[in-house]
Amino acid sequence: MDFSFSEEQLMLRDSVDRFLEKNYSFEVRRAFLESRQGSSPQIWAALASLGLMSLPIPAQYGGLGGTAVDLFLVMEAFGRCLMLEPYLPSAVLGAGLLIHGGTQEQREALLPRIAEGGLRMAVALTEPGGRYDLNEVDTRARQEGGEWVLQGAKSVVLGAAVADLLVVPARTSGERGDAHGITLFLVAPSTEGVSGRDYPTYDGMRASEVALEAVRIAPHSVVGVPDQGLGLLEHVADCAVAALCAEAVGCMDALRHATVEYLKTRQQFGGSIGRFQVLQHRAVDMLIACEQSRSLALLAAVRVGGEDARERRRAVSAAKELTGRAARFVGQQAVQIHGGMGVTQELNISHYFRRLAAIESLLGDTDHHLERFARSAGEAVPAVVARPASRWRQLA
Amino acid sequence: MDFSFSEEQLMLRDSVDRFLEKNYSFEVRRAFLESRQGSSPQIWAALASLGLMSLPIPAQYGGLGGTAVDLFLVMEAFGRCLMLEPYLPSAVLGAGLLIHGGTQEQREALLPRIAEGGLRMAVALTEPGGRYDLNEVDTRARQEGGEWVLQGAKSVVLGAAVADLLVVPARTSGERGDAHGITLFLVAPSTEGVSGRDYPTYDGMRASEVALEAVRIAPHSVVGVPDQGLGLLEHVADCAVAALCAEAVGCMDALRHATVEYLKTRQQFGGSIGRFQVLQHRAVDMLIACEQSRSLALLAAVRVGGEDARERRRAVSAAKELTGRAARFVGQQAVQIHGGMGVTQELNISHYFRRLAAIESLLGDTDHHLERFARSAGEAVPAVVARPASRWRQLA
Amino acid sequence: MDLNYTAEELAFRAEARAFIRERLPQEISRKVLEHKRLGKDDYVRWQRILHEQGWVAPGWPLEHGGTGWTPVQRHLFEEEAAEAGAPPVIAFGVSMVGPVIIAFGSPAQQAHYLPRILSSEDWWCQGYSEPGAGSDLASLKTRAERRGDTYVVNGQKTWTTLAQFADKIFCLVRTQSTGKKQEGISFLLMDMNTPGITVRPIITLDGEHEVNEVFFDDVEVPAENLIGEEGRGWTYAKFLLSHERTGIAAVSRSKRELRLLKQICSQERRRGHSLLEDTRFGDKVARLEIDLLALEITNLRVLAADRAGRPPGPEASILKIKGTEIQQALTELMMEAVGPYALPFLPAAWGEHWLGEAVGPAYAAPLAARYFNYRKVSIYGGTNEIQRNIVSQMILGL
Amino acid sequence: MDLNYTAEELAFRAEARAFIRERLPQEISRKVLEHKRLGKDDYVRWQRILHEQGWVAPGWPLEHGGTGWTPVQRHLFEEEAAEAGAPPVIAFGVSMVGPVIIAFGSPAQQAHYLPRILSSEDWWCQGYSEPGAGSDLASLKTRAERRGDTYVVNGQKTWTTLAQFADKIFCLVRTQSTGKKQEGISFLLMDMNTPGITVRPIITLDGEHEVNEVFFDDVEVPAENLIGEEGRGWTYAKFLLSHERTGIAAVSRSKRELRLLKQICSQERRRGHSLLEDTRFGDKVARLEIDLLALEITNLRVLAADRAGRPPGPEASILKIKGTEIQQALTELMMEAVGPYALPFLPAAWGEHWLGEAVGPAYAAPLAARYFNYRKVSIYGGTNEIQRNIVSQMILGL
Repeated sequence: MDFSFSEEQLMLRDSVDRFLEKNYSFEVRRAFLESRQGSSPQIWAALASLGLMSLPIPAQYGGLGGTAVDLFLVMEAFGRCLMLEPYLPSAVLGAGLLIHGGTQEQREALLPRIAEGGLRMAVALTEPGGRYDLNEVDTRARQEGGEWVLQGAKSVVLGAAVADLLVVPARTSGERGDAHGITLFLVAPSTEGVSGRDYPTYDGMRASEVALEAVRIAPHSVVGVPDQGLGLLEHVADCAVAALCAEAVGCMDALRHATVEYLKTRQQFGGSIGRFQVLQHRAVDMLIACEQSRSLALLAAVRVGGEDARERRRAVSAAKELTGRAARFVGQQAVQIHGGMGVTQELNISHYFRRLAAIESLLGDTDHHLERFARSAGEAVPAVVARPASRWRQLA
Repeated sequence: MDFSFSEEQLMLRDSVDRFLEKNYSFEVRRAFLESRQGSSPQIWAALASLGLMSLPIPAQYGGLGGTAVDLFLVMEAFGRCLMLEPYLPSAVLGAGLLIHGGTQEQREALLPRIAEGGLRMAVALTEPGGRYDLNEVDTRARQEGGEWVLQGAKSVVLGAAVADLLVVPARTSGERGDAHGITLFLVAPSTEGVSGRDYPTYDGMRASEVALEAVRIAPHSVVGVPDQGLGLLEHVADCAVAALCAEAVGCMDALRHATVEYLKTRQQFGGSIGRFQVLQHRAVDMLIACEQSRSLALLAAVRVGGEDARERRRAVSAAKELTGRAARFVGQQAVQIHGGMGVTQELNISHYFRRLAAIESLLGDTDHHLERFARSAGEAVPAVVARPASRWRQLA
Repeated sequence: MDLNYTAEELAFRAEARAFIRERLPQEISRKVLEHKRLGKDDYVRWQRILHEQGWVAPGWPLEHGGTGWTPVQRHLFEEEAAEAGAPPVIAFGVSMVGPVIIAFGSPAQQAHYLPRILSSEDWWCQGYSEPGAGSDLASLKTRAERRGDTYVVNGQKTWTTLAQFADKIFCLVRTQSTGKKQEGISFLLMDMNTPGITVRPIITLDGEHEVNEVFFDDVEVPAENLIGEEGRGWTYAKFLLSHERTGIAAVSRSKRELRLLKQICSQERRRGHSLLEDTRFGDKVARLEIDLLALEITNLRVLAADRAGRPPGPEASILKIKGTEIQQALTELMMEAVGPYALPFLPAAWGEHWLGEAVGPAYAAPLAARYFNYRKVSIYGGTNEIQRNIVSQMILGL
Repeated sequence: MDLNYTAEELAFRAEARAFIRERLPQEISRKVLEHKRLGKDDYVRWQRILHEQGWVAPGWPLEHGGTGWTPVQRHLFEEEAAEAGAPPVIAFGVSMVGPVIIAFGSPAQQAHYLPRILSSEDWWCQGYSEPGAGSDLASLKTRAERRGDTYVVNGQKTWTTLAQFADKIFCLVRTQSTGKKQEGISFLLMDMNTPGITVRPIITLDGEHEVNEVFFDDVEVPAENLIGEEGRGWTYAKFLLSHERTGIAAVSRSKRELRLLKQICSQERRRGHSLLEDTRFGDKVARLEIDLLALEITNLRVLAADRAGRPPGPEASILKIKGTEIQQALTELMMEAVGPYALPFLPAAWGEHWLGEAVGPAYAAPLAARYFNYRKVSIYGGTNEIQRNIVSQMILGL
């Protein structure tokens, strides 16, 4: 049992922190936020040269082979500075699917480019009306003349606006809601029949509605085993949830510190408002919420790197559920304690608040993960099926 | 719209308050509490001479024909003084079943005796394993040689230890859980085959387990329409829930006042603890919880006297749900604020706390009524079926 | 004890309902019901319709243009108006400065200002808060110096709601800086066109422009614009804060929003059934509905006591606390209900002239912004912490 | 970062488990697991078994009879002991007065008292709280007047847990009444058999006799029973309060109780399915389980920091707050789970020699009493309000 970070991890954290402190102040970020794209190619490139894009990627594909605990540190730092770059969809979700389910060819072709920052990915996790359930897939893929033809719609796809490559789950058998019958496809946004609508989300990020109209895809674009994509998708989504929880911890910590600072400096009724016991106790409860979240975010990071799928599910959903509650409490109380200042866009308080609200709902809200946790004791876990090396060729 | 009590109601309240203040101090009550029977025949008789037993009973049967709002005032006063007498099972539940479902003969024979205080009743609402559902009736009644034969077991029957007459719901058709097929029977505890086990409950009241072993009952002992007893039972249980909510309001008010008094007088760190803002705000939240409970307890009292069964259900379950939450909060915080003194039996604080805990669970706990409220929009309400005057004779 | 309305009350309700049904423009009610942004025109248009009927200021004495309604009638009117999607009457004129002018203004002030409020000729805003004086209002610093027949005002106000629309502002200003800080405060009326007044927008977390900073730079205000006596402004301000009771619990609006929440839930599906049938979500809605039902009765109890002639009291703080908690919870549940479709953020979509297509269901578009916007309700008009302090002190005697 | 135990730690756990399995008397563990009342004999019997093994005081230095375990080993032992239903080692001797004697006692005091604590020859109790000095401990009034070689003690202590079993008491007494109130306090050991000491039971809300009042009437105490220096008792008391960290979160016990809660839920049926399958109830259990899982990690994080040599700090208050909230929630859910069968109250049923039949399921009998009893955990050892004050001051600097 050891809760300390390694030398390398501490160095990683230091270098990320140093970079962000210097290059990602609230004012700099605001300029990106108000730009058309909502993020910055320069920052993206800089994050890549810091090695963050290659962090989760195995060494053999040009990566650093980092662990989910390394990722915890990066995401926590991103949470503290409210990073706008779509790191999660590309480096965690997209790369993760390739790492855990891609063919040798796919990995060799794509992972090094992701690691260098040259290729961005996005994963279309949800469909209209499907809420947070990964098995609510109604997009259809049928085989036609040696190709796959995709038809359907995907909703609120994070990072799709700037993605060079999408992963699109589609149904190759069964009905909406079935666990079996989901296959994952690599789809370039430029493919004929793919259209999208980009929009900002309330946390300053971007997402897209994606429509697929008779989109023809080559057979080697399948990631993972046909019909058995759900287990892979769920595994990688769990990695992303763990990362989101780490980001939330960073957000909450920053917000909490700002709030304590405000309590010490804001003068009302002839003294700092930090002398009011009700606000003191609330700040204590915010601290406890943060520390409890940090505990489970760490546990989730460790468990997504482990072998036991049931333990992974359990830890990830526990972390997301508790973090969701904590994020709402900490966010709302930080705004409340800051009073009028808390509701303006001028202070970073409301920016943290909105990002925490988004994290609360992304990849399954609090209720969703509460149910998943409650069920985790009894339910069967869809396996991440290891793809036989040549399987997809047979389909061609 | 008028929230004021009438002259008569204020007089009723004054006379009850005066009596209780004089004759039911905490010390006097403690003596009853520690007695074998756990209550007092003298107090019972005195309550009867105050007219409280006859309050809910129509004038034509020797009663005062009071309303549920009158009952609200009585129960609130009982809550304030933690009345130990089993008034609810007899005057509200037992008498209520006869008033709303009894035959002319039953009413004429029994109601005047209840009004005088000479006859006590108890109603066996629940069965082992049935939790709070009134339709979870597994006790069976079959007809045999012009009589009914009852077989089964009833659990936690309030007031049964001192009751002269029980009302026992039994299944005359259908299966456990069915709404149809429940018939209510008047059963004297002395009838052969009836046995019981009396015990104290944690609030200082008494309850009993009742076993029915081939108990033979005369056909005119049916209350209400055979097979259709559930609607009647539910209606009268709703009246009792409204009364319990009023009692809870009395309890909470007394507890709240005691707590504010303690905040003003208890000295710590060189002053009264009432100067601590956290305790001030908690006292405010206790006040709000009390007032919100009072609002719905009043609404429930008005609605149980009305015609609309759906409105009645909705108001009663809303009141019980909110009162349950309030009772737990107010009870726990009163104990917490009193510190060590709150957990002793020497102060009345813990006595209120325990009675509130009991009220929280009696006749359906908070979850039970939350569900019932949530369902009340859609579900059919079992009707209180008016019994044709001569129906039971035909069965003989 | 009779929780039914009297025949007279029911007749009044029918009258109010008929009037609103007939006169409330559908363009306006649709905006309200669909959480679209309202413009100044919308507010003024509805207020003028109310004024034609003589119903714009029910809280005023009859002789100044009030309605003579009982508290229950006022409540019924609010219920009907909220239900139908009428916009609220902007409070600053009718409910705030109006009653102060009626109670403490000179006959000349009354004759000049009151009719202009009733006719919506003047849009008022409120100059109370300052950057250093939020909850601790009495420590305000904006100075008004008497020079002959003129006050010269310097300083800054903030959180001034809808000042961008305002013709007039009523301000608390410091006319004396010695003695107890409450004592040197005066209540001053100003024209927003006076040279030296600058309005700067504050954009709030929902991206909206609702509040402002207002700067005063050697603003010359005629001394006749002083309300009552110099140095007694704190008394008038307290009168104003305690005056407006009806509607503080926002029960009528919350009932409308609860109905909307249920509509949304009935349309949102989760694994093949509606969200309202989902035990987990349905329980949250039911619990909130119960809280609101209780608040509705609590509110009526306070109103009824009002009619019985008891003075308005700190119970208003209880209504504010519980009312805002419920309003905020409603916005939370609505946002949760629509799942991922709460995320898209297109402020244009709830603007006036939006012709585009919503992302996801149309009702989802403004829900996150509303959740964010409603964080203010537990802050403004005295934070809920201040309200609890008031109840603790005034009701519990702690 | 490695959340798995090391091979050494796992080996230690196996050793602890084997020992407990072999030596913990089943009569005792059954009582613990079924929430029956434990007698003095039960505690002493188990402590003597631990003492034979040298494991009764893991927190003590090796030279005084400690185990030399790491914090993680101590945690693992506690897990195993709790899981198996071992009774807790009574804290007053081993965890409270013992460390004070080790740190501040004279060699003679150490030689006399420590072995008697280890062997359970002396049962200690704690004389801290007084009727007028609860959370504000420093305002205590019990006086000890020095007369030659003797202190004469007069006054009263209260909330003295299990004083009815005690052979010895350690007391905070006032030896000087001028100056700062913390400065005149001394730390005194007494024999409970000394003339002038009277113990009066306090019956708590669960009907149990667990705490007492202790009266001192001209009690003559040898001056050699003073710990350290006169007037420095407050320092020793603070040392004592901050010393004991392990176990404060009660994670191990709560994990055991959570398992029991789930067992109860799986047996309680509602409309044909088990309560664990009931969304409404199952959610409450799941939420609590998540909180407990988080606390388990938080607790281990604090332990790990401990091992890293950092001084014990106010994080203990966080563990206490969250730990007690969880313990109380567990008792609430257990009571709720059994429905109407929580009501019967037969204290004899959880006594030692009960041969009667329970009303309802046997596990239901003690649940309400436990719920009542556990209200104390957020009160004693510094109320949760005091704990929040500590965190606010010591960690947040407010």
